[in-house]
Amino acid sequence: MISFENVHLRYDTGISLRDLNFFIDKDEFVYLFGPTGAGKSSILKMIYMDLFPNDGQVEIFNIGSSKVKRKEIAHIRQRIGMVFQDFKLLMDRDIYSNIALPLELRGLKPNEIRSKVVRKADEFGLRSRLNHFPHELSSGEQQMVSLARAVIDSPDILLVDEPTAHLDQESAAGVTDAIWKVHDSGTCVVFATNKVELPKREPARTISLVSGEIIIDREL
Amino acid sequence: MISFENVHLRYDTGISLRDLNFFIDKDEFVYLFGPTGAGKSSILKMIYMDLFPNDGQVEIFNIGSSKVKRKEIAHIRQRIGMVFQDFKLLMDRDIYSNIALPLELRGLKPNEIRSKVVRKADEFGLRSRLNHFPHELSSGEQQMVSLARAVIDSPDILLVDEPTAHLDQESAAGVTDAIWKVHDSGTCVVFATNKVELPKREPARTISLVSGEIIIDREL
Amino acid sequence: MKLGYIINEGVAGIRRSKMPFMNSVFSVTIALVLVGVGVLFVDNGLKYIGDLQADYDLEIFMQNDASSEEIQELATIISEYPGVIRMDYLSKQDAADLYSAEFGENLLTLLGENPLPSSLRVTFEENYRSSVYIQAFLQSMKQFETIDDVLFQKDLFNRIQVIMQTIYTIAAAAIFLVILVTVFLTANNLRLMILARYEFIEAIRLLGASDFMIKAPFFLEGGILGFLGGTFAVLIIVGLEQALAAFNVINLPVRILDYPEVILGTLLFGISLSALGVLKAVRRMLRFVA
Amino acid sequence: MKLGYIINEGVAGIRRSKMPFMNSVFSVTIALVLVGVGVLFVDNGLKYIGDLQADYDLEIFMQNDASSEEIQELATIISEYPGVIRMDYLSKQDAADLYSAEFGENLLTLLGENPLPSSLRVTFEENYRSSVYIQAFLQSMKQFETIDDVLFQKDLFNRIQVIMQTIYTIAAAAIFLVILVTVFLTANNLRLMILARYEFIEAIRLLGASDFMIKAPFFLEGGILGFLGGTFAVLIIVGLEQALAAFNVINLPVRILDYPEVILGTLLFGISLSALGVLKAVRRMLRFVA
Ligand SMILES: Nc1ncnc2c1ncn2[C@@H]1O[C@H](COP(=O)(O)OP(=O)(O)OP(=O)(O)O)[C@@H](O)[C@H]1O
Ligand SMILES: Nc1ncnc2c1ncn2[C@@H]1O[C@H](COP(=O)(O)OP(=O)(O)OP(=O)(O)O)[C@@H](O)[C@H]1O
Ligand SMILES: [Mg+2]
Ligand SMILES: [Mg+2]
Repeated sequence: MISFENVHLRYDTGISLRDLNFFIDKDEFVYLFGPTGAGKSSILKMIYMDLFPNDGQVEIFNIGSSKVKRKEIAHIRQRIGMVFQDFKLLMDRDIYSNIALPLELRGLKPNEIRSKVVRKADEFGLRSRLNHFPHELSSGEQQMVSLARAVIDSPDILLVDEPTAHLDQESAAGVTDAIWKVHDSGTCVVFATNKVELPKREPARTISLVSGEIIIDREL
Repeated sequence: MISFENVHLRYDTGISLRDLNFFIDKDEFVYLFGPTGAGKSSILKMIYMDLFPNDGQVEIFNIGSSKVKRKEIAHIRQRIGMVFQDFKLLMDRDIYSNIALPLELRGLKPNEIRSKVVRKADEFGLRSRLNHFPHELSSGEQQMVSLARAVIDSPDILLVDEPTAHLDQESAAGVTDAIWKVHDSGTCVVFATNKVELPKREPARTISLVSGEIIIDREL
Repeated sequence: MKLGYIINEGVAGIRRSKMPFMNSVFSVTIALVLVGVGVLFVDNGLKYIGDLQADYDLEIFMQNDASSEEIQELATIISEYPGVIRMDYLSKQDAADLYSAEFGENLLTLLGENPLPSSLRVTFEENYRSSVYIQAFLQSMKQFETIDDVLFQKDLFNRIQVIMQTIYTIAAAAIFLVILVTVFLTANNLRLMILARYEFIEAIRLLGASDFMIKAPFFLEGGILGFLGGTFAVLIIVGLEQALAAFNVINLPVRILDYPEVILGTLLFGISLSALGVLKAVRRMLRFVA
Repeated sequence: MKLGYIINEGVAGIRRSKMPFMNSVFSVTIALVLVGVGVLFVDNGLKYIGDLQADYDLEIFMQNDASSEEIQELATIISEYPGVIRMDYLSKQDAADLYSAEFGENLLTLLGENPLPSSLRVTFEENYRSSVYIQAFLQSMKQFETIDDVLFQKDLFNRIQVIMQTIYTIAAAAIFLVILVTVFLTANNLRLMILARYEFIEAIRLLGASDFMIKAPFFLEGGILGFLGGTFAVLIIVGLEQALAAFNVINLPVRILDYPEVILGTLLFGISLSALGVLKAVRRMLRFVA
């Protein structure tokens, strides 16, 4: 499903990710663990092909990064749900439209969209906020919306980048539970975090990064 | 220094903060603790007068929110350092200029500015990143820059909103240490967080909020 | 089904960024109004001067003793001469009346007889109005004995010709400039409008929208924008014409309402200008974010 | 010291957002070029038509037997008549030469004698050029016996008068419209430029910048913008004039380079338009974020 082969990524600043090799299967749950600046977000960006390696090859759904076409990138992303570290919510539309967006892009019928969105909003405790705008939500609440949007279209892969950064313990536990549930329903999950408690509490395969290099790749 | 008297804040969404009463002295360190959506950021906004109460009075440096003039707000803010939850870094200037901005606004001499910025960058491990742009930094690194900018002008009050959200344990410890040091040098600090570990590890007066109301106000 | 999204999004885009959208609409309106007013200005100016020139083309004075059959015969010949578009006959009486009207004195009571000759005023079609052609015509008139004199104000004629050409040239240059400029300004405005949607484009691209799905709503929005701009432009031009007429400043001989194809052209130009301008801006933005 | 910040920031602002800045510069340039070309167009057009009218004002034909003293005397009287700006004497010989030149036949060899009278061409100052005033002049000329006939093409005269007024009116309206429109477009462009700095303004406001510290660099930036726009505009207009001259299309009687005050005015208009436009946009933005 996701394969990194001898991947090197060099930024203009001189910072680089080196010799990344790993394979993630269809039904896996993988933590991407490392301190700030280790390269977690960079790896996620390569997975949804917003960033391409300078060397080596990233393969997603068996499509290689070196020969992927622009159109295919759109298709790949439609099968990936993504919780961005900075949410990337659309400030000029309400929570409902934000969550509905992936479904609208897929061309679902309005009433189908409505029932799915409402169901998901209930699940994430956002039902009463559907008509509000992102700036009317606290950071933690925005993070919830971002997660709801990521999973609304039942993606094959779910990428989450520090999804609990702005959440209190209780909400964070709720969100990680929700992500585990998504995984249980058959979705491959890559979960970037710098909090060592998470892999400790809910153990799973953990790829540990330190300044751009993988130092451990096993269950913690 | 900071005084809230019978403060009520009502948002259009129906959400509100009710009957806030507290006083923070010149040399205090106060945690603002509460789950996501409790109202921490809203209180900080009222302190730097970006938001005004619907009822009651907020007084900062003995200037009341009900009769403050536009000019005075600018002066008040010049004496407050602020780490925003979403950083609010300027994307089109490099880290150096971002950190230097408050000094430039005060009209310091260029070489004075340079020495101060470099010293602070050293302190926060940002020395090698001064010529980079915010988008070239990881979220955690951006959070560090935001903090460096907040304290560069030795403010009388330091407001920090979830300053460790995107930091790993080690960096987070470094940052909280740095904030404590700022406090020790005589600055009043208000520290908003949803992490109960923080007040537990470094005890201080803690104002606990739940859905817009203060439930506890004492050292935890 | 995706058509639903495109239409929804295109219309919603307008609602969500009313200010930049209306800015762009006005920009298009202004572009089209400037072009339209320019064209009408030149058209009307030329027509005026052309009319003036036509009046002064050529006057043929008959011998005082020419019989009405002779005049009739000559009139037929002249009116069949190639390029002659109009011919007016002024009888001796007409001439005397004109004189009275102009100078306030009655010639007949003054002199007891009418010394003024009857005359034919000849107007040439625009394409034939060159002084060489008219001189050839004069040459061929020499054979008629019934003609006493011919008045062709060659000097004035040429002068008007020069004015017309000058106005043509300058006005054409000015209009060309204005079109260039307004198209540029409008394109700019559309680009800034799209720039303001940077976050939106960036976000839905990351959510897996194909280039087509990103562009299509904007294209639609551009089309609506152009249609509105064009409609406003036509209304404003008509309004200006009405205002000029109402204040009796001048009675325009050429009006936009008489030319449905001009109205249609204005609309189509507005629509394509906007839709393509928006498309180009989005394409550039996509190259940038990719 | 804060002056340093304002200047730095004003210049840096340009560097940081080159595209919107250059957009705005071009927008100002275009505004000023349109205004300038419009003014020159009208000025030149009116001068042309005025010249034409001046030539056709009035021609006074002398009796064939008028002595040169009599003519001299009359000439003095006429040239002292209020409003007469020019008077040209055409001797019998001049008239014959003109005839030959125009019709290619030598009158003297044809007839043996010169039937053409000598004449005086009288031109009135622009302010006196009304047909009522000229008719009064004609009346007072009646007393001179040496005058045989007076040619005043009242009809043509009035017609040219109308054309001039029409062009004046339409052109003034058009130029006014163009100025309005370009000022509006430019203000818009500046607003969008400021809109693009939303994050910056929001951020430094939160860092404690006073309104003055926020506005001042933008004001400076606006001034620079306007100065550049004005300079480009003057260069373009001069270029256009040169081009017209080079291609021999027409020789403009009125040129911008002859009027340093117009150049200065253009620059000042550009600078104040931009600086105030930017200031207004920032002020609006501040009201919005506050
Ligand atoms: N566009 C870029 N240009 C240059 N350097 C970059 C860029 N993006 C990231 N970097 C650098 O690459 C390194 C890895 O960044 P990345 O964002 O992947 O870290 P991260 O593990 O997600 O950190 P965090 O936990 O703070 O989000 C960092 O040192 C960062 O400064
Ligand atoms: N501009 C606004 N309009 C309407 N409601 C708002 C607005 N800003 C915040 N709120 C609501 O007020 C409540 C408190 O928000 P606030 O941002 O202060 O919470 P917080 O304690 O900072 O939460 P977090 O830890 O998630 O940042 C939330 O429920 C939020 O949705
Ligand atoms: Mg990251
Ligand atoms: Mg908050």
